[in-house]
Amino acid sequence: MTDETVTTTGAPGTDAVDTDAGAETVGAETVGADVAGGDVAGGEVAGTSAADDGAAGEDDVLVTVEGIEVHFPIKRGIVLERTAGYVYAVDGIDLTIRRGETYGLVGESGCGKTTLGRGLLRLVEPTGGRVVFDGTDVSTLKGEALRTSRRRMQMIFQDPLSSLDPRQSVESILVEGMRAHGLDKGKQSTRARLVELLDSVGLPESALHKYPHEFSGGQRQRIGIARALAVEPDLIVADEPVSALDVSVQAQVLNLLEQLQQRLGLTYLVIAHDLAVVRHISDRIGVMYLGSLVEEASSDSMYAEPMHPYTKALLSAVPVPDPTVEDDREQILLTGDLPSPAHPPTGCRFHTRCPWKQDTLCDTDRPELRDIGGGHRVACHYAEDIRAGEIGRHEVEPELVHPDT
Amino acid sequence: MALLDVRDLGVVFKRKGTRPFTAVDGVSFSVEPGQTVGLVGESGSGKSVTSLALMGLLPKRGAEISGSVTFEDTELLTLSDKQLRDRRGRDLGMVFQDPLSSLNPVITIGLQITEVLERHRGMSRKEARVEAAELLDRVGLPDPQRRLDEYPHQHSGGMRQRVLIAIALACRPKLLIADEPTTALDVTIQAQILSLLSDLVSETDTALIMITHDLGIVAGLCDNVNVMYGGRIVERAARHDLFERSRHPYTHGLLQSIPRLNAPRGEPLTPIRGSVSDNIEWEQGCAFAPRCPNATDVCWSEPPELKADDGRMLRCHNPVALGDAVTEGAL
Amino acid sequence: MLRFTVRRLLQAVPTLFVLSILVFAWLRLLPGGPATALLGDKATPERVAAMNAVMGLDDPIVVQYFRFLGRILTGDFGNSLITGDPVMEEVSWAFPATLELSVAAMFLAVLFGIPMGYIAARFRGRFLDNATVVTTLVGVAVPVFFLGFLLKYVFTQEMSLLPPSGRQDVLIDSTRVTGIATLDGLLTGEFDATWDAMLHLILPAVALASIPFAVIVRITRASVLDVQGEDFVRTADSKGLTTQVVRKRHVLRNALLPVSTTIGLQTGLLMSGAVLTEKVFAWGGLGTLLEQAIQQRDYPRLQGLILLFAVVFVLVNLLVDISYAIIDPRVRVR
Amino acid sequence: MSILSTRKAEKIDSLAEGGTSLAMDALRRTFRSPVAILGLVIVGLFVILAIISPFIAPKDPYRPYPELKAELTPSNIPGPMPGFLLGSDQNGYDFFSRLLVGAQQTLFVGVFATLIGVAIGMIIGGLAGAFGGWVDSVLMRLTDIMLSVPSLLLAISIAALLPGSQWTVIIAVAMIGVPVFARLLRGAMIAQRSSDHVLAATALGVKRKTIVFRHMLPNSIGPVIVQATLTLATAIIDAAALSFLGLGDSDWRRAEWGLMLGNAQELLSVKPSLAFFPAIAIIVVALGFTLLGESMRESLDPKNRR
Amino acid sequence: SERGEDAGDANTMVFGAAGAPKNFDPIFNDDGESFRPIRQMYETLVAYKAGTAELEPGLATEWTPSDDGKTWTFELREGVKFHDGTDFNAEAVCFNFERWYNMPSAAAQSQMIYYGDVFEGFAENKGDASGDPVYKSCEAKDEHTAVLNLNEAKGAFPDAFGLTSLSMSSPEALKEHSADEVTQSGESFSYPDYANEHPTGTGPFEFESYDKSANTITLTRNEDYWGDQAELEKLVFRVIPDENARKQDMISGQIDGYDLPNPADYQALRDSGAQVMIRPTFNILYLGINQKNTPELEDERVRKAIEYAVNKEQLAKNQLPEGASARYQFVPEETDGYTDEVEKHEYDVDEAKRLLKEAGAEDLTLEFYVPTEVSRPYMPDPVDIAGAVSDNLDAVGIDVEMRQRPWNGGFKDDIQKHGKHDIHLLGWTGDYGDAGNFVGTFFGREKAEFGFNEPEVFKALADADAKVDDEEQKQAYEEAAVKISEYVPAVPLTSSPPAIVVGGDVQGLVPSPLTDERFASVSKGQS
Ligand SMILES: Nc1ncnc2c1ncn2[C@@H]1O[C@H](COP(=O)(O)OP(=O)(O)OP(=O)(O)O)[C@@H](O)[C@H]1O
Ligand SMILES: Nc1ncnc2c1ncn2[C@@H]1O[C@H](COP(=O)(O)OP(=O)(O)OP(=O)(O)O)[C@@H](O)[C@H]1O
Ligand SMILES: [Mg+2]
Ligand SMILES: [Mg+2]
Repeated sequence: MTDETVTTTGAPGTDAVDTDAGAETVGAETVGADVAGGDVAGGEVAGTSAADDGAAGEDDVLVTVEGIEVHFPIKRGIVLERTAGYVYAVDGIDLTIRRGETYGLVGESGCGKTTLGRGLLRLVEPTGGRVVFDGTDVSTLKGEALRTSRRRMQMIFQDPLSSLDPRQSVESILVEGMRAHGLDKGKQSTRARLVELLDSVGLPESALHKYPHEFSGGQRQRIGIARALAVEPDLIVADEPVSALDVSVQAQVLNLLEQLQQRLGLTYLVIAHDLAVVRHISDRIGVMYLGSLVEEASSDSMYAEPMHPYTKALLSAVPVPDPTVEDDREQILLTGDLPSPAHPPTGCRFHTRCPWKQDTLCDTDRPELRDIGGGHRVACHYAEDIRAGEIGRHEVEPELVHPDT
Repeated sequence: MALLDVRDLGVVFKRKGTRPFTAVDGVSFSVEPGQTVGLVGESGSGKSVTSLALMGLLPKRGAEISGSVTFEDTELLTLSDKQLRDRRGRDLGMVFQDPLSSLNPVITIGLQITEVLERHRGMSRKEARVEAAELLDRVGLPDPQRRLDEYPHQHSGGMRQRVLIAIALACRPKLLIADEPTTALDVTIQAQILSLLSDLVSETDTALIMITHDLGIVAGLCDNVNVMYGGRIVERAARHDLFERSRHPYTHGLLQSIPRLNAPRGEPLTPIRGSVSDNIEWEQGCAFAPRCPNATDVCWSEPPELKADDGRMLRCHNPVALGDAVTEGAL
Repeated sequence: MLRFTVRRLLQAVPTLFVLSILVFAWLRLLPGGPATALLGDKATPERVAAMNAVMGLDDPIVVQYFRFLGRILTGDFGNSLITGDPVMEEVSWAFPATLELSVAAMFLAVLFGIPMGYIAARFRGRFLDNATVVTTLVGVAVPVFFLGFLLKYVFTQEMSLLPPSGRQDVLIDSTRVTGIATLDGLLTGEFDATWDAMLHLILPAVALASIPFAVIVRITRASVLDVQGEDFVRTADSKGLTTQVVRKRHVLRNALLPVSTTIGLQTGLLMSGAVLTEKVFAWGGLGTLLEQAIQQRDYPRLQGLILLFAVVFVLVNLLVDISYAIIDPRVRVR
Repeated sequence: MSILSTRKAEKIDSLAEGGTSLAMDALRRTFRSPVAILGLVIVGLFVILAIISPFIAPKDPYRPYPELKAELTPSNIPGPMPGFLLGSDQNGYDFFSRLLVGAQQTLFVGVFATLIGVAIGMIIGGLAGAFGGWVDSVLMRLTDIMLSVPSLLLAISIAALLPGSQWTVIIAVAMIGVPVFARLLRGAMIAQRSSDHVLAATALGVKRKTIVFRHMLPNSIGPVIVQATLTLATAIIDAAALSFLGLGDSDWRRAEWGLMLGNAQELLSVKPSLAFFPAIAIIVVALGFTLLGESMRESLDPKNRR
Repeated sequence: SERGEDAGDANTMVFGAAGAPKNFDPIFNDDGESFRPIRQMYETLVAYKAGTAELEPGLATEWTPSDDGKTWTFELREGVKFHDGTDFNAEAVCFNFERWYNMPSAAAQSQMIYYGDVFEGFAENKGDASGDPVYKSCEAKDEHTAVLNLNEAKGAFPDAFGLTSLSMSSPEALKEHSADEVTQSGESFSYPDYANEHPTGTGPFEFESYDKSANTITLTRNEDYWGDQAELEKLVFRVIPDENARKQDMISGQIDGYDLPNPADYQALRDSGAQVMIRPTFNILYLGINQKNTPELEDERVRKAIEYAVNKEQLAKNQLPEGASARYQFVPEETDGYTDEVEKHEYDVDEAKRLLKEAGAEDLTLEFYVPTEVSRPYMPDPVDIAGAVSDNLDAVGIDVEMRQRPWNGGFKDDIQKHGKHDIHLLGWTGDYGDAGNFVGTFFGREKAEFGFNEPEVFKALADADAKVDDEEQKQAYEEAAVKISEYVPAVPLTSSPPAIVVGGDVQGLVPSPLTDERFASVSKGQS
């Protein structure tokens, strides 16, 4: 079937092919070609999706994040603890999520995806920036106001087992959130609601009196989803919702998430390191590198034409279960590891590993995330030059990164 | 003549107070020199146990191994522990899944490499150090001389995996078994490691058994792929055959349920229903039957055999018809 | 490494500092305050007042504390009420005895504990293993002093094999060098004295070793089992290393890490045990001093001893930490 | 499809059976091991004995009997005689009855010493774990210091402050446990605090108090219970040690094994059983608690799940 | 090293001591553990005949009082030398008396318990000392005649001249080692070199060393002793604080003897071949009554009831060593002043109850102070004894609340200084054969311990003490004893013979009622 997709590559892809053909590497070209294949299908969906690239959705913004920062202090000390430095887990991110869309967040391990998600929900205290949720500035809320505001923003966790209290039955897990927000009114109605919830995530009513360890991974994740749904949220932050699941089960949960979105009009922020997963469910994708967003675009646009060198490398690194694709794939291999977020490189965070790194700007100035057309935003000084093929790839000496903290 | 020939390999775990558990059952496959063979399957399907059985690394007590494993005319399963140790690390190398825990945290990386060289290649400590530095260089570790005196915790996951690969390849083994060598790593690092592995293997003509649950990796790397389910091989084919025309409903289901970077967006995935825990035992029928969209009564009562079918091996009563898509909703 | 040591040493300082405050406060917590404690209940109000003046107890508490701190920093813990000797002097007589006993006990515990734990782990689940586990559990359940009685009963009363108490035969004319009887004999060439001291040492050391021994066996066993299942041991096996190398270099070295911490923690138990053991065997070390101090409510001595024990304990744990850092490279960076 | 449907039904039935919590599960696992059963039997018998001993003791354990006193001299303590199963103790009391009733007093000391230790330790650890920050720092420094004094010394220094009574022993022994429990609970709570399910509850907007009491505490209590079981064993032994050092209970009449053992030291050559029986009782009971605690610990260890 | 002769060696004796000596200056000591080595090194003017409380010549061959009892003339033994080689003579005797009388510091005076007891005051009373001095002056009439002048006569003399505390020290050594420099810091005392390292007497043994790390005191034979030389070359006292350890060391032959074995161990010791030597009885255990705190106790009937309630015979048998006996008066049988005329309140529960009822004291609750951490010749195990007494009192309806106090950690002070108690357990071992040493000490004046003021009793005792004539004195003490038995200021309980144990091969040790054993006569057979 993949063969067919490739052969029916439509016109919209040609742009990409053209641009990349200009680049020095053939690798990028091939990727571009494949992406183009996907783009057609993407286009088909685009019509039904709430988040077209057009400006129509702009006024219907649900969440606005402005310059959010989460710096974890590194405590050292002999007598009294003192702060010896910071882990710049999230370091100044702007982003908007529109009502009803799915925003995907990808990046390598440790780049701050989880922290961003939690900072957004104020599950960790951001050290800077603002989060505006549906018109209210969540960052200033305190105490009870903050607590009640949580009803509208929920979270799904990566590890379905550890995110469920092993000592609580499914019933009390589900009721807890409702009770916290005064949603459990009367035994009957609560019960009905519980059954409805379970049904909507595809679990039998008998599950109510069981405990989390009695379920399989996929079922546990469903419980986690039901818990989030119980308080009727608008936004759900899903932190790696499927990466702990078996491949065969992962699809069930992804489908479920999509169904629920359609039925309930939910807005998702989906965090994942698996690009394919993110691409599959997201309308828009943000790529993170070392605490900042390096690129943001609609799912299709990102795939069709990755602009940031890091995104390019990332996309080219994903293995595809298709021998034909794999056989002709040319990868952009990055050297070295992700630098430590406690000592992020100066300038562009990616310059230490960037095959397009230039002698000026890259190691001195931190690039802004800027729109280079069609809502495609990228944080690279030379994005246009790279696209235009004016800058070529070169070898990078790997730098060894010592993991700390 | 195959380099490695596995015939009817079976592993049963027996522990007091628990029922015997068959982790691997009648697994047969062979590996030619220079060939890359894939072993894929979900978690718990018996991939690691198979590889450990080949290496003779399963616990002596509690694991019963049956069948035969012939490596260059030697039956590995009946070798004494000492004989086996002579071959491991020399003829057979292995790279494990978790680079974080697979290196001894309290001794230097140098020693962990040189100890193999000393053992199998009879080098002196000095020679071994020189060689070790060279090996590190080959696996792409910058400044290898300095690394020798460093400890594993001073390195990132990707770097450690390189060290492990260096160790496995130190004696130029004829066969390398890589058990999910990249699962713990990020995509960009994974790509580095995979390309390193395939380069090294092709340079030295080493045969490689690649164990993974990621069909994408297999698709890019292996000549031959074995798909495992519940401890048995359910389908084996050359990789193009397998990916383009999967016959087993399980393989088929897997391929259908994986989101793909290059697939049209918005199309719902087609998951396999249920989960691995829904298996029945192979003795009772087809282990996959409870999750199989094609299952019929015979699947619930009669264990299917692994049979040659159209240039591949298949263990299924009701294989997916060619060109026929399996369609059924989730759960 | 040096930095780690210095840092770790500095970390011990606040602990000891606060401890000194507590010990200072402790004497002040005594009913009637320290003067009464020193004077006994017999103190008439006038005498208490006089005493308070002498001791400077009328000064602000902070001043008092720092004076106290100043004194203990110069090793002045006051005089024992029982003997009238400076507590520090008493301690300097008795300390070598306790040191000898504790070191001997720890030596025995380690010497037998680690191999036994290792063997139990190797034969996990078999009879030998189970027997070891049960033995060690019983070992922990037997009060040290009762074990002492039993040992004495069997080996001195019934079998007359070993001397029942004391550190050395009275009539052995030995020269005191370090105060550690077994060592002094070796230093001066008085080997008969060493031999005699060793005979005296056996029973108390065995009694005292019982609990650390049991704990070490169990920790070693658990730790070896843990390490045996570690991935890097599998890696070592997959390299085709010989069994000996795998066991020594990979299993044991890692398995001993938690054991070394345990040894540090056990010194606390050891000191507690020493108090009891010394009483049973009339050993004449710090434990004996302590016991007398308790019975006769010799508060200056008690105060000095408690502080001393705590300091030793803190120092031993410091040593353990440092040695840990030597074996385990991961600790050093932190 | 007949087979298929019955299989499915079976499967669902088996799933519906559930409703066992993790604790129950751990408990079940615990009592699969013979060691645990032995421990449980010992502890069970001991507790039962402790409860019923005052009623089944054949004689008043707190009164001298002329029959016993008739033959009693310092170098001859009457052995078994009709009506007095184990004869006399050094005061002309019925040794057997005292031994029986000793179970109660011993359990009393052990249980209260442990409970007080647990209670104080849990308050300290709970506060530290729930609040973190400087509260945590201060409290943990405190426990560091308590831990830096060898346990018996700690008990001694406390016992030396208080007048000799049973509560002195109990409190002194309890203090040994305080830092241990505090650290244990704090460690578990801190692990819980950053755990996903607590985070999930926070995200749900559950109140902080509810989170602490419903999620963090219950999930942290397991190791505390195990440690408490083990502490009971050591508490009994430590109490005996205090008695041995003369810091114990000053109620000479009280039938408590540690006290009885401490008082029988000088009588070893006259009537060794006066020391041996209490000693063995202590050892067996301590062993029982240790066996129980150790096997509980083992089955709570996630490594041994399944 | 020269491997020392082990304990089997015939020339050395190792004796187990229960505690460390305070120091070795006789005048500053009052406890048995210190006295034991002192007695081997020092001698007194008057000595007690081995095995009795009778007098015999010591350093003085004769001692004669003046008629008014205020002047004592001592004829001194000739040819006696101190261990430092200086001569013992009248000068030396007077030097000692003058030293005591003029003791300079409060600290030193407070440690001269026996001196204070006998001579009552100092040239200049410091600190706690308050009495008028009995001592007046001392003159060395000639080389070998010393004359002691007193301010008043005392019945305690001449027996008291034999007190170990009043042993003769070498004036030279005293001067050289600044013997009087006793200092006090807090409640602890520091003693000068003389007391710690240079005790210098005339006795058959000389001080060699006190090894504090090994806890041994070593004495060697005085080769220049005036009398029969000691058999032993070396005498070692080894401190073994633990009772059980002492016993086991004895049984296993590590030591050749120890004092005050636990009665419970007699049999085991004998079985091991050791000799358990029972001393003549010369002590009294009593149940003290403090009339101050509880009004009921001021009632004679109640005190009598208490005595009736206690089954002394049973107590002696159950809790005290063999040879112990019930007592109904405070003066021992062997001592002048003992009489059968006393009122005997023998065990009688009904009578006790009747008296209590009569006195309206049926709901009596008494705080019973009991010492712990101590074992005395008259009470090997105070708590057990107190237990038995409590049981007895319980039986007549008196509620007893036992308060245990460590002997050194408050008991003596609570009783003797503060009188916190209602009843208490205590006893007395005679220092010399004089009734006044028993009864006078207890009831001669108002004391916190008993909390009563009964002039009649005080006067009877004072009169008796003042009698110079032996026969008159005896009579007077007998009368006093009867008065006391009627008044019941305290309940005499038992007397028990303390024992001393030595190895089977030890000969020549004569157990003394005053625990005044001299090791000079001891020898060890080859065994
Ligand atoms: N509570 C914390 N205290 C200190 N550092 C933290 C904390 N939480 C996260 N970090 C650090 O912040 C950085 C970003 O972590 P984060 O978990 O957000 O990454 P991630 O992108 O979600 O990674 P992964 O894919 O592994 O989940 C990491 O270096 C991490 O070590
Ligand atoms: N030592 C053992 N004792 C008992 N059962 C075991 C043992 N090792 C593995 N198993 C079981 O054998 C089955 C197969 O395990 P195996 O490790 O081979 O799976 P896998 O395919 O490698 O999975 P993964 O992708 O998770 O590594 C599993 O169900 C596992 O629980
Ligand atoms: Mg994350
Ligand atoms: Mg595996």
